[in-house]
Amino acid sequence: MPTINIVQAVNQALREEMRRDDRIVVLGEDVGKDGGVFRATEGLYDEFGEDRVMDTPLAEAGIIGTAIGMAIYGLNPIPEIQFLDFIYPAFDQIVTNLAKLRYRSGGQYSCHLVVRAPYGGGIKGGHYHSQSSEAYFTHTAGLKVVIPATPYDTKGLLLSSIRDPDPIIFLEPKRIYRAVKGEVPDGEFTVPIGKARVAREGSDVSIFAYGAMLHVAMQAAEAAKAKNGVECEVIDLRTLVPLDTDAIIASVQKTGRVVIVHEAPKTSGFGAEISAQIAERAIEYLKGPILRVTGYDTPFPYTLEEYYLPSVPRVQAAIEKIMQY
Amino acid sequence: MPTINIVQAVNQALREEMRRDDRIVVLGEDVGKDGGVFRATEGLYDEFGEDRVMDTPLAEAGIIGTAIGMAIYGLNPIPEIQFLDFIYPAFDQIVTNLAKLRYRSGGQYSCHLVVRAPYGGGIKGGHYHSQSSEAYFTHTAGLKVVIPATPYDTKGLLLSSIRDPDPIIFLEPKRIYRAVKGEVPDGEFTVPIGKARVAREGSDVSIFAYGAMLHVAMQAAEAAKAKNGVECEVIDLRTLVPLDTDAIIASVQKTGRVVIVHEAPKTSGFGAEISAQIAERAIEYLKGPILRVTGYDTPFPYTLEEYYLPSVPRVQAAIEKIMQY
Amino acid sequence: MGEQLTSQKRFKGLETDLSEADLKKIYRAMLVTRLFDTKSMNLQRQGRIGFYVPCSGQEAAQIGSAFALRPDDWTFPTYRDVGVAVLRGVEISKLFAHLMGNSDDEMLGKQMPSHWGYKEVNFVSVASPIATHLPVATGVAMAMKLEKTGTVVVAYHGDGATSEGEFHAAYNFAGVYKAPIVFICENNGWAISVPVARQTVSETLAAKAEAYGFEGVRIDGNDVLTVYEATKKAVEKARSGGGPTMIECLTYRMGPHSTSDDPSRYRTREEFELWQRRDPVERLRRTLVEAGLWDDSAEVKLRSEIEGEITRAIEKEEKVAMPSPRTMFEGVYSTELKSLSEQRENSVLDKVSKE
Amino acid sequence: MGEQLTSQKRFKGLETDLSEADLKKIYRAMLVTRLFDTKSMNLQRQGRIGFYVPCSGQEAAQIGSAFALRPDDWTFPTYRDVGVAVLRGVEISKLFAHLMGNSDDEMLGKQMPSHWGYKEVNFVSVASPIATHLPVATGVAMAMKLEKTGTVVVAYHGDGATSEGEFHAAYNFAGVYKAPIVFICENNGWAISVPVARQTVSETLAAKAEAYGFEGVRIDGNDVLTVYEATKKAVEKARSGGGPTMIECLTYRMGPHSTSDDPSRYRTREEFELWQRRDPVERLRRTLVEAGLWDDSAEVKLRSEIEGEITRAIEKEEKVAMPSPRTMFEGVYSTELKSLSEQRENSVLDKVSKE
Ligand SMILES: Cc1ncc(C[n+]2csc(CCOP(=O)(O)OP(=O)(O)O)c2C)c(N)n1
Ligand SMILES: Cc1ncc(C[n+]2csc(CCOP(=O)(O)OP(=O)(O)O)c2C)c(N)n1
Ligand SMILES: [Mg+2]
Ligand SMILES: [Mg+2]
Repeated sequence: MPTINIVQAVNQALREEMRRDDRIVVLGEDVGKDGGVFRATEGLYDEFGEDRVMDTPLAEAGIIGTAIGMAIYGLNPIPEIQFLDFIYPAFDQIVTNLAKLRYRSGGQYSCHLVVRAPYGGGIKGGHYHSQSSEAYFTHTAGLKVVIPATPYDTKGLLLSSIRDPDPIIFLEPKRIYRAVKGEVPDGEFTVPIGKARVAREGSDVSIFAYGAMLHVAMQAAEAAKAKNGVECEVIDLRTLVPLDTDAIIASVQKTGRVVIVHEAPKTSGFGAEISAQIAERAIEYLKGPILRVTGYDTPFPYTLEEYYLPSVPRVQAAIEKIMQY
Repeated sequence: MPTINIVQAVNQALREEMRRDDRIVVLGEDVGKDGGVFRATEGLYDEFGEDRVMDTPLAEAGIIGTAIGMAIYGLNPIPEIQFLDFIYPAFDQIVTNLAKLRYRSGGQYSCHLVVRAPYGGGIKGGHYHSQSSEAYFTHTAGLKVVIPATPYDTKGLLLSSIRDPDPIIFLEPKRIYRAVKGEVPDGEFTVPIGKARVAREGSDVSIFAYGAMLHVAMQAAEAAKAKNGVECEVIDLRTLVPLDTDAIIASVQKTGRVVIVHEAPKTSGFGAEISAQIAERAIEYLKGPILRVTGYDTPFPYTLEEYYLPSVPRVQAAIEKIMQY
Repeated sequence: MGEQLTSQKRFKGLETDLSEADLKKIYRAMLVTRLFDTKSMNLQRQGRIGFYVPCSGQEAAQIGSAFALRPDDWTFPTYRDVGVAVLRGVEISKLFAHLMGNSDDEMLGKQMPSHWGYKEVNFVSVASPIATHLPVATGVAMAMKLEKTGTVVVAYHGDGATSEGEFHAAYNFAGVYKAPIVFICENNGWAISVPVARQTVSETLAAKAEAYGFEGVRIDGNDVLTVYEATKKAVEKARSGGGPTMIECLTYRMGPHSTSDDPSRYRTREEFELWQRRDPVERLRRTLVEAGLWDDSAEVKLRSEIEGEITRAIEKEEKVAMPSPRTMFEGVYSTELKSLSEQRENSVLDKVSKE
Repeated sequence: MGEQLTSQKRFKGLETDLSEADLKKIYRAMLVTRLFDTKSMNLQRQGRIGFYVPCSGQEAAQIGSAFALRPDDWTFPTYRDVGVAVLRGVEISKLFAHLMGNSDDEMLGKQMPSHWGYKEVNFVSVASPIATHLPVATGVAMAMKLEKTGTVVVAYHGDGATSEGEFHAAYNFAGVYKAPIVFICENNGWAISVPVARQTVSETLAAKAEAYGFEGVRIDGNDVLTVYEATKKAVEKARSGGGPTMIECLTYRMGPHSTSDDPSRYRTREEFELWQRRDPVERLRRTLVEAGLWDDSAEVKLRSEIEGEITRAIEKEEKVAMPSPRTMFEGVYSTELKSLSEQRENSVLDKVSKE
């Protein structure tokens, strides 16, 4: 199998699916001629033309709003938001229309579309090119939220998302767009939405992570094993809504110790929901507090971003702490 | 002391503070001549004139964006968003500017302003006149989030908020705007931001609530006492950011049993953060799972709203459930 | 609709190519709308429905424009566009079912009253937040263009809506993509209590279209035939690839903003009376009478026919049960999420207590 | 700035009321900006700073407009408006401190490079999201009007920014409240890879101002004197209660969008060369030479002076330490929240590992 990176996996999924399904339209800022500022849509404009790969005006409410319109008319639009930090002008479209159209119309209308956006820190992007605002979307009933961590899952989950009848926020961890490589089959395959993946088996501590943090969690697990002989189980959540609570609870039942890792600020981050699910369903299995290793409750800083992002030592410290209970 | 309701408390706080501080400017849709669709700004236009009570064009991004500008120039603006459901066109202004201006400018600029908005269900407002989206704001570092539940706190917290140097999202539980009355002193007094209130003492179960749900929690506590002799402690959080974790933990240490009540959808609602704080800081005190009684993970329904909102029987059922552990 | 005829000025005092049947169809729709509106306000006052957004005074703008469309064209209404629904053929009983939020409601009781949507007649489900439907409407028009369907979209909005950022995005995308869309701006002078003069200092609202590279026209929105003609022209242009048009219809809402509003707080009696004299329904009636197409007995007959229909519709719908509490969990996603099934299964379906 | 002189046409080929000192001050600022820009691009290429947004080609629009202001007027720049900072008197070393994100940085290293802000010269802190500063700028102008300060705001934005909803809100509020604000639209033809023709089909960007009830003018944005005159006029109008003006400056960014961009993917060599011939710095230099105010030796001297300043500033700032990790927790609120103090106290301040 060819080895590719995450941005190539996105590109491959889009290209292959656009060949199969001519109702797919890609739209966004600089997605056409330029191929996207991260090159995720590279080559699509040349292959599919400007009707299917549209460089739009600079207005996210227009991008997502018109995509919703195309979707309810029967097309299969895939809007790109250049950085997740720029999605807020479209927040009203997302909360008001995208999430609610099916419900509010009594099922008469629905919007089948995938909003793609690179997210997260690690590229020295400061406040506005680093945000992880997945929690907002998970709190918006009607949306599904998908976040891959590997090239394989990126392609498989993106294909599933494109075929899913519900609106999906598909967040791509841009920090590892190129850094993480892996084997990805050419051609069609899907990864189901709503199923977590056991990225590493272990019996002592359960670490829940997604996106770029999955890899930090994996490194911390290896480090903890090397240093303390602790066996961490690392769960790659893959989709936050729907959340694979079965996988979470199964792991907690096994280990009794929990560390949750995400980049977003701590307060009301998605880690809180994971924690609350565990505290609701499996508290009797817990051997100690539920720990969260997250971004801090500040805007995302520039110079100090490497201290802001959860690091291997920070995750390790949490592992050591929970092992002491 | 005079007995007034919540919307009168808002009105009184605004009027008194505008008399004291002529830098205060109120702006929003229909806040002037009409006195606000809930009459919260009644009489202010006549008393202070159109320069200080501005009926704006219909654009929330303009309302909050220009308020930010006025604030950094030294005025003390109090924008009103007619219903919290309509704040999303201003979401970019809130996340990008309001929350981050101080931090991003290295402290050179700051925005001292209070965004007022009626929120929550219970007025048969359907999807778009009922939302409780406080969790979004609690996840946005740089904002404070204040939610009163009584006329006294409404006035006292609003005055504190107006004098606070940080940007504040002040959410008014519209369902009880008129239904809940209480004694409120004329003239100046404040209620500190960041301090919860023990609304009812009890030793068996801690119920954490805010806004209109405080009253549901209180009724459920009384009902539980009457039916099962259970003594619930009810904590009115009053401010979500900063959160009074000391009060939360103190109560949990006392009771060992937790029920959290809010109207917002469950997934990633603020209840998750409360739960996670407890699971992090006081898990050893818990006698059973942390339960949440919340709105469901659907858009806010119209005909069935009375089934959607946490009700006394729903809270009671949670109390009974947790008492069985 | 709008069947073409050869001659003009066939009726006394009337310049139109509409047939007698067309004119009567339009008048009927206007009268149905007016009577429905009056009745719905009363139902709300009587506590039989929870809320209502009246449209009296704006029937010409709504029905004149909608009459220029084909059934396969799409409409994006606001809460106020009852006339469009009526003209497009939505049964009155369905409208009441929605106002009551009962099990017959096409929205399944999920939305508050006046938030209609009828896919069968391409009348797309309303959201309360102002102007949010406009980018979506443009998107549908863009899709129609890509699919070369030859259909068009008509999107309705108020004067207040022109201030929102989503209006701007929608109009700009429509211009850039030359989307087959016609924007009908029902300028009724007020956004709740805010007059147009405080909404914008643009000379006209129609002038705003130029900022997006297409034509805006301002017309007498209380003259149904003028509205029809202007829309027909714009629709033809859109259909033949000429791109969008904005039509600013000068009109007036004769009632309150909604059943929650009291316009006497911000509008003068004189203003109301002035516009009452411009009542669009009465105006068409007079025109038809003058043209010899209508008389008092026809009027009496039509009114009682419509009133009968309305009464029967209400009677029917008031007997229909409310949706069962469990339906609240349905339809959030294409298939129910497990988390939501759990919430349903664990739910204590008791009503909230009233303070 | 902009001291008034009585006569015009005092210099050969030059219609201006600016003094020789003014002209030289403008030229110096333009040259400082150009050399700073060139150097910053190099620093990024060498890995000595992380990111940069170049402004070469747009100096005339930036500096000509800023020269029309008083120190107590406020400016709302974009990431690209280095020239405005330079003209307003920000020290070069401060600009480099920001690009390095070190402890000298006025932004305390919290923002990514090119996100300047200098309160001392009323140059308000930049955010990346396009057009979000515009409503804020209008709000400042509204406050100035309410406070009757006689000051004005100049807000800068690009051609792409005109598509955002926040542009719409800002312009509309400015019009409605007759706010003392001048919008300088630096139309450089491109929003990253998207040409203006795909941004809008409005005939000009200046035409958009009419939708908000105020004047928009399109000018040659590469002629610093034209920009100055147009801005002066607009500023005077704003100052005397005449409300807002939009000035569309036709210009060109001669470099990439940012150090992350490769314009050869979407722009032609010919286009670049055409605009290179219209280089605004070179153009003013030629004008000054023709007017007998400048010559090669003055040029050589000025260049080496500026280059020396730049070199010394970089040397100085490269020695300054980075802010300490603990500062990351500071300045979110007026006083630190307890929750954040706890986070700081419990923090393991180790760097993240690099994949
Ligand atoms: C985004 C948003 N902000 C505020 C409101 C509250 N609101 C409801 S209708 C209305 C006025 C709308 O005026 P206009 O667009 O002229 O339409 P009209 O009601 O006159 O038909 C306002 C402010 C809303 N529904 N949505
Ligand atoms: C809201 C938002 N969307 C997208 C971007 C990504 N982006 C950065 S600059 C830019 C183009 C801006 O073009 P223009 O306004 O013409 O300014 P210029 O860069 O040409 O000076 C885009 C799309 C952004 N910064 N903010
Ligand atoms: Mg109106
Ligand atoms: Mg540009």
